[in-house]
Amino acid sequence: MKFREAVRDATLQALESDPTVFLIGVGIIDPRAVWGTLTGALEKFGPDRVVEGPLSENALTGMCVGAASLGMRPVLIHHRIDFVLLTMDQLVNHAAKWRAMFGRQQHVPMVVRAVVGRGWGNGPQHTQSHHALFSHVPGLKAVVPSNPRDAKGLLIAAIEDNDPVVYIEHRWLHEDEADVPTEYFSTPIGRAAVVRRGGDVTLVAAGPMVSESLKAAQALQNAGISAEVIDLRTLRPLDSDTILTSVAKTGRLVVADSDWAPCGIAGEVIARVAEEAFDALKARPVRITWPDSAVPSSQAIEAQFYPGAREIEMAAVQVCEKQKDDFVKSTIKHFEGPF
Amino acid sequence: MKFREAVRDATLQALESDPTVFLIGVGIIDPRAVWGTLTGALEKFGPDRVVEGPLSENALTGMCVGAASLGMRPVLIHHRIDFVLLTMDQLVNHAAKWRAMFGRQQHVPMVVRAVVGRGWGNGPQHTQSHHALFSHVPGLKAVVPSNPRDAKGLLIAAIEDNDPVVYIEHRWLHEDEADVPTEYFSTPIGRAAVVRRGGDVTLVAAGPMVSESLKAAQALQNAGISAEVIDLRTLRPLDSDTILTSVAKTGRLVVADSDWAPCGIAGEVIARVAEEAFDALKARPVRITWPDSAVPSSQAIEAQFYPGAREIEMAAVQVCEKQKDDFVKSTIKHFEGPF
Amino acid sequence: MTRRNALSPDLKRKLYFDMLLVRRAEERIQSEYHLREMRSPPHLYMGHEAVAAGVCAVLRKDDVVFPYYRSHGWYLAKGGDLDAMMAELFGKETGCSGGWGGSMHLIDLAAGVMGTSAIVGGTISHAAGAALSFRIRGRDSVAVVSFGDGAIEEGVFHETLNFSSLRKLPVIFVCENNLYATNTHIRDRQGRPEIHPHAERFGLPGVLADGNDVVAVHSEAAKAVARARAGAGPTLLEFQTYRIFEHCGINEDHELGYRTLDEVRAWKAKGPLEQGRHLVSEAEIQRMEAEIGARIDRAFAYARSAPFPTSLFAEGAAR
Amino acid sequence: MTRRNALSPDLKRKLYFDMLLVRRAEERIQSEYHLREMRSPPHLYMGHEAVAAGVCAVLRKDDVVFPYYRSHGWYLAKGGDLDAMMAELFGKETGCSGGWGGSMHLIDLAAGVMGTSAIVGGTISHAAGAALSFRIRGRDSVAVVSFGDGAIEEGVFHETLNFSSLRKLPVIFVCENNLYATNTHIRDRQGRPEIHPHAERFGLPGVLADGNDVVAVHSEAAKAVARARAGAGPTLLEFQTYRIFEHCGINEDHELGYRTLDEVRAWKAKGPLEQGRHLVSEAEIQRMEAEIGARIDRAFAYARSAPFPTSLFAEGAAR
Ligand SMILES: Cc1ncc(C[n+]2csc(CCOP(=O)(O)OP(=O)(O)O)c2C)c(N)n1
Ligand SMILES: Cc1ncc(C[n+]2csc(CCOP(=O)(O)OP(=O)(O)O)c2C)c(N)n1
Ligand SMILES: [Mg+2]
Ligand SMILES: [Mg+2]
Repeated sequence: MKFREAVRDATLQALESDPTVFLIGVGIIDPRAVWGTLTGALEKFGPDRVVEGPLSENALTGMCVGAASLGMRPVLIHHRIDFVLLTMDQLVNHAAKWRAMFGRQQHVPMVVRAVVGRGWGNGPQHTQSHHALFSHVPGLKAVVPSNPRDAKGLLIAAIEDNDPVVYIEHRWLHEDEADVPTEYFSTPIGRAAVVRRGGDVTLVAAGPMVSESLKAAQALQNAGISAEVIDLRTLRPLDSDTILTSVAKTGRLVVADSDWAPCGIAGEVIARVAEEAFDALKARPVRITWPDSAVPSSQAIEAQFYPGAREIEMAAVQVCEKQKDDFVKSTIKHFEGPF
Repeated sequence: MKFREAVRDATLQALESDPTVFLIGVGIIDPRAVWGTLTGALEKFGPDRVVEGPLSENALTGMCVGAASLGMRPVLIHHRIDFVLLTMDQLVNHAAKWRAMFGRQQHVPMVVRAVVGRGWGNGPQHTQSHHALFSHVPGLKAVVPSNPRDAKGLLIAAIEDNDPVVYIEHRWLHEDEADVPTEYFSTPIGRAAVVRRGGDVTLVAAGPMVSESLKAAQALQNAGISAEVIDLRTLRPLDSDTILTSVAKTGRLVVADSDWAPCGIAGEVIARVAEEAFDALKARPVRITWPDSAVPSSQAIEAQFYPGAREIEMAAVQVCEKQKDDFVKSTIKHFEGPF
Repeated sequence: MTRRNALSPDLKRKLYFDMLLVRRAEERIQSEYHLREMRSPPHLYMGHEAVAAGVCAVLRKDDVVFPYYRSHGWYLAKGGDLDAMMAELFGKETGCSGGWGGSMHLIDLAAGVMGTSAIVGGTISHAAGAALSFRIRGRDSVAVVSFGDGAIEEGVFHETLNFSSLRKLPVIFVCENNLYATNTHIRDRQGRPEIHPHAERFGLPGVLADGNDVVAVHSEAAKAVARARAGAGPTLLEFQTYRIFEHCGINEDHELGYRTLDEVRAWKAKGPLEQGRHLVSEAEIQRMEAEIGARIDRAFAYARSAPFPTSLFAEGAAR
Repeated sequence: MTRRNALSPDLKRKLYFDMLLVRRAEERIQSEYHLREMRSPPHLYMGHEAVAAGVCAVLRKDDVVFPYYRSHGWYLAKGGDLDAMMAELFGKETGCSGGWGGSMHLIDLAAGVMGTSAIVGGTISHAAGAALSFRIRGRDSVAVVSFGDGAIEEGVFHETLNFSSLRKLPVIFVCENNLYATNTHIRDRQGRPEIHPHAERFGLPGVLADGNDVVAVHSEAAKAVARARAGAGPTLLEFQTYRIFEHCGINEDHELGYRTLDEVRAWKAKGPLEQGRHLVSEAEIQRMEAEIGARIDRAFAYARSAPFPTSLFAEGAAR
């Protein structure tokens, strides 16, 4: 099943199994059905549960807060996460506060499903990630699936969760294919996954950087370095235990994030490890993140923007000094990336 | 001069010296004049340069982007930084992108001056800091004055800067008093200040946590620990050099931040040090931040919310193991805080 | 429908009682605030009482209200618990929000008082969402949101009116136009300082009425609620009223100079209790004063003796 | 003022030429897009040409326009450099935005084309800010912003109208109502699907005109600009027009089913070039086609041969 089909699968099954679930968003009844992730939803569940919204993201978000505070489970869909910036007041000042501010009598079980764009000159305003912003705020949860199975399981978990959850979906992954259980299931929020075992270095990533990390781990193996790869899956609450356990074993850490570095999730992972597993660290931890720049439109420089497997691999080799010489032999041949 | 008088001083001098500077915001012509920080501005410069805005923060922010892109230097004033969340689309998708997105032909010299509330049961929606959100985004700058002198110098620097700058003003500091030059001067953006010299541990802080760190340093001295205190002053771009130089000397790091930990500025400081000065670190770095919670209204539990000098002191002692025993003697007597 | 002469004696008593309860409760807050036991910023409702009392009198228990931060009147008129409200102002564990919200964040789910926001316009869209949930669930409840004349300057007001009209949602928008946002007059903020005309070009009715005349408020609210319940869609009600004391706090404020003492006096003269005086007899007022006084005494005693919340972390905060 | 018969021959030629230039340039983009050299999402203006041409014909060089992402027409009609525009679509260093923006982010400061946004409604408030800056500096320039029928659903549209009316700012709001937002019809998005009535209750004039009749557009724009320049304040102009090709991309899209081929054909029949045909002679059109063809050939050759930007970091990105 493809990633986008898994999103659809989760959506239709949630609508099917729980009458309080409804979809709302700008352009969700478009015949293109949000890259096919909603195909058939309108026909099956009708305009009361597949609610086309005007171009009023802020009000739609507040409506979800209101509906959720009366027991509904809205799923608010954005074609780009950049548009969520119009709704930060409702997400951060309202949805995130509702449970605490009223002495835990209220809760807001809503999902904001937002797509991250990339490629074909989408430019500075249609390619941001912003998962760090949501990870900062108590009262919000944030998940980032890296594969079709989690795309389904995490979306169902987000819909079942009683707190507001931001579900960050990388369009880049839409065509990825994998086995996905056809039945209704959920992937627990707040738990990272060790997706590859290794003993020399821990590679931590989320979303699209997971497959890059796995590619890097493969290349590292050729260089005689055994890398463990952790898929965070949830950014808030962050699963420190899984990370700390791994670093306790490897003593080395490389964190790859498809976002800017300052106050980002990669820095958060490093800070936690430095604070809580300092003695286990054998080498400096390293971040692989975006350059500190907007995403350019031109294909010529966009190619220089996104780091990938090679940058992760090179960083891992550097923190595993002992193998550095092997590395030069084993990987220099295919290291011709921009930086 | 008091902190709030220094803000006023900077504002009036900037209006005086540069005809492209104007003020805009909700309730800025209120007789209370934003806690006296604008007293006399309207009378002196009139309604075209002291522009009362309707309750339309998003539009006001976009108007500042438009005016700035035509060469004006708007200063947008918010009584609470919580309201800035209504303007994130204009700040992050527009102001922060304008220079890069048009090949550096455009720039947006605007200032967002936002006040952080605290105390008297202001509650979850009137007490947030959010400086981490602005520190995350390339194209924005963020400054946080900790004293009257910087309140003036950084505000003038922000107004003179050619990029959008978020000026974060802690109301808690409004009554603080210190000598401030009466002439027009600016404090460079992007440079931290070493406000106390010491050799055993580096205490990094910003805004209201600077005085707490200085108090802690005083108490640590009695415990035989010599603490160096760094006032970040600018959160973006962060002055790594000053921090790294200090940690290279002390080998120990405690970062205090009046904000939540995840993806916050304290974690960013620790991540940079861990990445760039790992070998210099003699002990685990420590964050002193807010609990992972909304700010409660009730005075009974609000008192448990804000960490201060004692928490910083205790953390510093912990990272300076050798002195731990002295510590117990020297500080246990006045350590009766909530945590 | 409820033309003045058609009001039942019970309804007349209820309308007056609810206004008087708010007035006396806030007067007590005023007189005891200096004791520094109530430590949250109070936005007094005094002067607006007829709006909450008149609207809530036509609502059912299963209808929900989304008051704004100036919420004491709505909380009480919709049937919120007075003891829990005072305990909240005192920051106590038994407060209606467990001490976490304070005066700006009252809630009483049993009474249909939904959470209030300190962000201007913050709950306008929440009410439309509640109305949408009634639609999806096939219920005939209605949602009511109150907000000031400043809130309509926030884009979300217009976004929400549009969607509510498009979907004919059972929601009623109640604007309490007291002429000022904090201390700035509406004519310094709005190109055309009238609220109700905003409804019409979204395709919903906009109504203007004297917000200090509880009978007029009740009558317009009754029409709007009937319309919403019948599935005919939302209504925008503009009620002209006036805030007697400072925007936030317990004092008079004409000395600030943004409004004159004469203006305040003129509005006080046509205040809701003054205009509503005809609804009840002298003897009834005596009885009401006695009952209300006793309730308020009890509520303050309750609030004073109630325990403070003990731990931030017990409430779920993580270290 | 410009009643139809009052248009000078030069003006008639200019209006038609500007529309034809946009049409032909976009047809070339269409025919060469498959070569995958232009890698940014094009929102074709074809069908809307009369709006940009008619409005820009009344503007001075020192007036500024804030087009939305469907900006090719505005960029060219206001005098933007065609070579730099094509180089931008090709992602080249000599593009009008240095290759950083692409089709959605054109700019030509010399011509008064301010930066465009890919966020719906993103520059509506920018134009008001520009107008405010003219006011503060005592200039008599005007600011014009264009946006679609969907943009008026964003709160910022209403916030900006209110402030602009309050301050009588020299700004003109041009709504290009093409009935659809992406593929959703206006009647599925708005409670009362008309744009111009939104102006009146903020206290500014709202005008409706045929956006495919360049003479009508020019005449309404002239009145609005004269009004703004005279200090009498803003105007909202609603121009009814129609997008001929898909929302984003180069193809027809009736097969998606959200609109019919008949609807598209009917609108094409009353398209801006068809309606404007009377403005010029056959011979003039021949001369124009020749000149325009040559310009476009040159622009594409220029764009093709221009260098790519070489380094992300040269442009100031930090590692
Ligand atoms: C979004 C936002 N902007 C500004 C404020 C600060 N503020 C609090 S109340 C208020 C005035 C609101 O006036 P109005 O809506 O007329 O209600 P009133 O207080 O007059 O009843 C303002 C500006 C806020 N709380 N939220
Ligand atoms: C704030 C925001 N929401 C949603 C989108 C996605 N989007 C891009 S164009 C568009 C439709 C806009 O329609 P309209 O304003 O009528 O302009 P048109 O494209 O029809 O000319 C949408 C929804 C966006 N870019 N920005
Ligand atoms: Mg008011
Ligand atoms: Mg349209």
